[in-house]
Amino acid sequence: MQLEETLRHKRQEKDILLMTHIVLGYPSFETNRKVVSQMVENGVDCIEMQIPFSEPMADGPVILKANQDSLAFGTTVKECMAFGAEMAATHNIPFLFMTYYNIIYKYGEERFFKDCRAAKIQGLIVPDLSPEMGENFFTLATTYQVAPILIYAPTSTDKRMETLNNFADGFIYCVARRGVTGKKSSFDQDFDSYLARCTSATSLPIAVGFGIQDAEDVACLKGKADIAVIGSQTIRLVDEKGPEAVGPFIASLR
Amino acid sequence: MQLEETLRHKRQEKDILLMTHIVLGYPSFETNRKVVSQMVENGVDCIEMQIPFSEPMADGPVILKANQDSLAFGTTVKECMAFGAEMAATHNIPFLFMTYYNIIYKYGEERFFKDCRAAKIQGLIVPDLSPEMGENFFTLATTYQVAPILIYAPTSTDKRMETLNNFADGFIYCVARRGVTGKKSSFDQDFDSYLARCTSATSLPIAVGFGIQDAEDVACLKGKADIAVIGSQTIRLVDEKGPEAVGPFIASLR
Amino acid sequence: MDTKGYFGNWGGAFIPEILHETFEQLKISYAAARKDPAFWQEYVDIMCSYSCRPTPLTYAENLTRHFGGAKIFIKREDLNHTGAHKANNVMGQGLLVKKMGKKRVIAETGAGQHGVATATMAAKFGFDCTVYMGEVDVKRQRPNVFWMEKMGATVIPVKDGSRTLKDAINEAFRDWVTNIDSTHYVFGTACGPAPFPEMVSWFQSIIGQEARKQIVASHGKLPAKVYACVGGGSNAMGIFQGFLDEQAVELIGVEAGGKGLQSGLHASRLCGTDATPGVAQGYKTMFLQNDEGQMLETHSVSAGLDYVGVSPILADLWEKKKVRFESATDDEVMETLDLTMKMEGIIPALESTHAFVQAFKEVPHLSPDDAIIINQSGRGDKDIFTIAHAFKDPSWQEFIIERAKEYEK
Amino acid sequence: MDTKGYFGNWGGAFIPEILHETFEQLKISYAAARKDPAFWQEYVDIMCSYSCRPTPLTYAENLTRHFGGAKIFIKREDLNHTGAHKANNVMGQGLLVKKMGKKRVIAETGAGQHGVATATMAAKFGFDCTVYMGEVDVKRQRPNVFWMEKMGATVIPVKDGSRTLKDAINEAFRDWVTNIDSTHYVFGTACGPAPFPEMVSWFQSIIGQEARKQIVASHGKLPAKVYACVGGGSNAMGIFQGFLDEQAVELIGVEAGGKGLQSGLHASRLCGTDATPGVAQGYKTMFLQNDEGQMLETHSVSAGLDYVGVSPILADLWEKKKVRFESATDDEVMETLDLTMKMEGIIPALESTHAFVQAFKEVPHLSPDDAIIINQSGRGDKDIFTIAHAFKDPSWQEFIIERAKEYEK
Ligand SMILES: Cc1ncc(COP(=O)(O)O)c(C=O)c1O
Ligand SMILES: Cc1ncc(COP(=O)(O)O)c(C=O)c1O
Repeated sequence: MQLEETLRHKRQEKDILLMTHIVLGYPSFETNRKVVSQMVENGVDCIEMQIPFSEPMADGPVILKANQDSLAFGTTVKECMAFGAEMAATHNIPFLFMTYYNIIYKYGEERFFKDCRAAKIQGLIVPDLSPEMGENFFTLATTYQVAPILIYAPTSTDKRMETLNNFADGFIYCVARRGVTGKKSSFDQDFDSYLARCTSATSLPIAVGFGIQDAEDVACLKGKADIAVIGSQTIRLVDEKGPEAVGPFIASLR
Repeated sequence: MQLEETLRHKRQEKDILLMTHIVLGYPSFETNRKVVSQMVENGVDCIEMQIPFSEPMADGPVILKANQDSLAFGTTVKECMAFGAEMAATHNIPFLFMTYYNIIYKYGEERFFKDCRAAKIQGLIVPDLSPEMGENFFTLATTYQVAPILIYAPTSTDKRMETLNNFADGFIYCVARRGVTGKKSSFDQDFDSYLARCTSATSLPIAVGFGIQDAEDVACLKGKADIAVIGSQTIRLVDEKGPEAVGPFIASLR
Repeated sequence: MDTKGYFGNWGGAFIPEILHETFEQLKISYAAARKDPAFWQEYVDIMCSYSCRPTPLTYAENLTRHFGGAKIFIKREDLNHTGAHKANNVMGQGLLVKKMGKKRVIAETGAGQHGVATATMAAKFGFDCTVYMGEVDVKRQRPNVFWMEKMGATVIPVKDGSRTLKDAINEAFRDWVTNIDSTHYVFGTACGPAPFPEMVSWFQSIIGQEARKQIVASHGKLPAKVYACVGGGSNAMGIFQGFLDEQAVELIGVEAGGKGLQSGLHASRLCGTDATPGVAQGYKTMFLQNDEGQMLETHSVSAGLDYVGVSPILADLWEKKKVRFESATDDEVMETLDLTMKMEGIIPALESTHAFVQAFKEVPHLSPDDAIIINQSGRGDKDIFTIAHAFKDPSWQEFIIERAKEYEK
Repeated sequence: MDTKGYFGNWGGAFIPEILHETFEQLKISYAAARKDPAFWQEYVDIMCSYSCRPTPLTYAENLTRHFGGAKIFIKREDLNHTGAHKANNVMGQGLLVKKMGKKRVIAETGAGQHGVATATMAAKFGFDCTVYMGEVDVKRQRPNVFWMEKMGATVIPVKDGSRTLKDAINEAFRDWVTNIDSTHYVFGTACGPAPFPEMVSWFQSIIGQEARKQIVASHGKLPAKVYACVGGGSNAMGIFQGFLDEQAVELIGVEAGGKGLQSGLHASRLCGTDATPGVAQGYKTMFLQNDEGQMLETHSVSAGLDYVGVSPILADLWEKKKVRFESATDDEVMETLDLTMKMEGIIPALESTHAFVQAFKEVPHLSPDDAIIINQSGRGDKDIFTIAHAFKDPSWQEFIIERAKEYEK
């Protein structure tokens, strides 16, 4: 409940919120630290931190490579947990973990939730875990008050959205289009009616992600969604121009 | 009849006759000419001249290569016929042609016999033509009085020898062993009993060929056969030491 | 399979939400097909007229004499069109795709056999086809790549991760989530999210159905033991299903022992102690992974067994002790391949040879009244580059060098 | 075959006297086998359990639609163990050798298919095995050489003459006359001295027997036309024998047109005008030879059709106009191979593809009520070096170059 409230609160002050994404340990925790600062300073409202996994099935080439490089540098889940705690303690916005289910499963589900709770992580995005597969997970989420964020896709039926809504908390992550992260999306009429379906299927805030890359994209979402999610684009930016480029980029978005 | 008579006649003067073998056009007709002279001067009693064929199925590596090289130099059947005529006119011993059936078949059987007759060629050895396959051939042989020389092999039954004897003329060519031309034979007890079978199956003179390479081999045949056939050995000699080496070699054999 | 796609503690469907509907539809189509005897008949008919089912059960008289134990029978999946049991699965899924009205198929491939089979099926059914293949596998199985392309498929070398089968699977999923509407993902083995493990096993069960009838006809009774190699587990599931209900028939799955179970360079999930439960590639099974859940690199001389996971159905049978698991090392495989070629004139695929290794270890101890079946999942021709290389054949090396000279000109 | 081994004006047995007895014994054994229904049954049984007979008759739906004429059926000899119809002949002769009590077999081979088949049969029956293969063919079919050796055979590259099939045959005869007592020469096609042409055709007739039953079952009546490629003629004789007594079924043999019938670079004996009657390699037929009777060099992209002579039985059927002969050029073959792979997911051997070429030229002009059969004598996998080369596949070339670098180290 805490995450939803925080976001609703912020939303009253802004016509759209920004959520960004980083891959932990890529290119280093040191850079992650700088990037997060730049983001927070330039008005990002929420950050999802991806714990790298060797098999990031739902991610596109940019994030995939970041996952692999981070692991090659030796990043561990424990370090990620500690880094998450540090960020949550340092910056006054909600932090989430994004990762694949095996990371949590191997860490131990309950231990993972306990540690997230302790680290003040407010939500979890696990793209390969549905309510059906995650019974225990969703129970623990309630117990430990870490929001399980669920995903709507353009292929989700109304009925499916309803089901998901019953398990979701914090906000609903609406995937803008088919495909993996990192490619441009187009916000056409189909998209609008999809978003309308999303909105009417939940009372939670609506985030839209996948392929949002610039101010124009963000502008498109104003009035239709609560949160715009910038994913691969900042990773690309850091790769090409270093962490300092992130601040101005974020500032330009809204 | 003529060939048989000539050989019988010579045989009365010598304890064994020598027959030698050359491949026409190999290494050249000029060399053939020299080799034949050397052979005749040193007491060879009969010469088989092989008209080269591209598929000499029953010949070993030495003669096979000679066939192929001769053809590669452009040797034609017509040239061979002319050379045969020249030899028969020059030297006072019987000359035979040895070749595969296709050469005769393509030349035209009757024409071939006619030309052999005119060239004073006294016999023909065609290793891939049996009486069963050569009805016309054997009729023509009688008509044109060119002796069809047939082959006995260690695998021939008594009955088979009898059959062959009915078609053979001139002499019987007894193959000393299994295999193709050019390899050493051993003249053991089996060989003796084989030769005894050959002798009792025909009244024609008996030639023994395949693997006869030196005076020792020839000596072994004395008293058991009428003719010793020296095949690949002289070709090897010419290849290695030139035509001049042939005379002394022949002289040393008997 | 329970309603959630589990077999005991294993399986499930851990998939991105975007695939949810696709899986719902797939489950419906599969259930309908499974209920409809006409579908199975159509499947059998096409396998008889396009491939050469029933594949023979060959009595290996010389090997039997050599080992002096039970009679050795070999189930000849190598005689299938495209040379492996993979044909069964792809033709079955092809029929299903036709019924679902999709026009494009994608596939992952390790050894390349499943890729070739899928490309072949796509040509036959008129589907567009894209095959994902780890870059390492592209290199070791180039001839298969060539044939896939010639059959009209697009082969995409995957350069991520360990650049082998598991990475090809990830990449195929990435394609699928992008092109769900038009595309069916022809999963190549009895792994992946439900209903794939069960569905693939169902199509492969034709092996066991035939083998059971054939062994009774030839030998007069059921076999004592049945051996199959286990990569993902589809050929093993295929033949095991013919005998699962028989207590008296022992089923043995043979995994890739690589350089040895102690070496860390292998792909043994169910035998050995290196694997632990995990969830990846859409399903839960025993994975070769580190303590944090990151998948490890695996090793096998045979690309088709070189995989981190294993069929959840086999994991369940393993846990319930209904199937025994063993492993064969690369060296054992080469030696056994040599023996089998020389004694029977049969060339098993390197994958299949793993099953032969374990069978040959055990057969001398069995009674001559008994019989065993080895499932020869594929033929070794496809492996010529690997096999000739492993045998260090000098004229092969010369030949390759000479060919290369022609191309370098 | 008459008592002298002739078929009309063709055939006979032109053999060195040393082989006379061996041939007498062979003729007796063959006659006995032919009279004995149990022998044929044993032969069929082994072909069913070791190879996968009956091989399917595949309906090529896509190609049929593409050409819009008669229904195209493909007889799938490619699915035989070892990948070609050659398996039929060798297993038959193997059984005969067993009955004759000999312990060693020799064979000639062109494409290598017959060599692989013989090596396989020898492994299965426990015979020693030596295979003669022209040096040129060794080069173009190295994978087959590798497998023969692995199966325990000795492969001897023949360096005489044109270093192709005919020279391998001569060399095999040379071995035979040396080792007659222990050795049987497993002739690979329906050529050579009697009784080989008839005996090989008899074993291959299993193709036609099956095909006739299968086409009637699938199509309801006999086919309008039957196509087969013709090297020595064994696969053609095999399928033709199923239909020879039917006036209404036209039989078409397709020879290697190489670079074109006018180019001199081909292997067309019965179509075209370059061949003349002759006697070589133990039999009388139409040979590609010069006026003096010296055999010419032949050319074909497919090693298995690259031969100077042709079955005397086919020469007779040609003379009697019971079989029509056509040719296909190398270029046509590559184009048709491409089409067939893409449309049906089937890879015919280069040899077999010749039959496809001619069939595709004629099928559009036939009625959709009719059917044709193409005999797919073998699979194209074995030809990868030739096919990848002919298609100038750049990644194949790169792959070979890279491999070579490893070996040059
Ligand atoms: C011939 C062969 N056998 C076995 C396998 C392993 O797969 P599975 O365990 O699914 O049968 C493969 C995989 O490519 C294969 O090609
Ligand atoms: C696949 C295939 N088809 C055809 C042939 C030609 O032989 P035949 O004309 O005897 O069938 C060969 C010979 O090697 C072959 O390998």
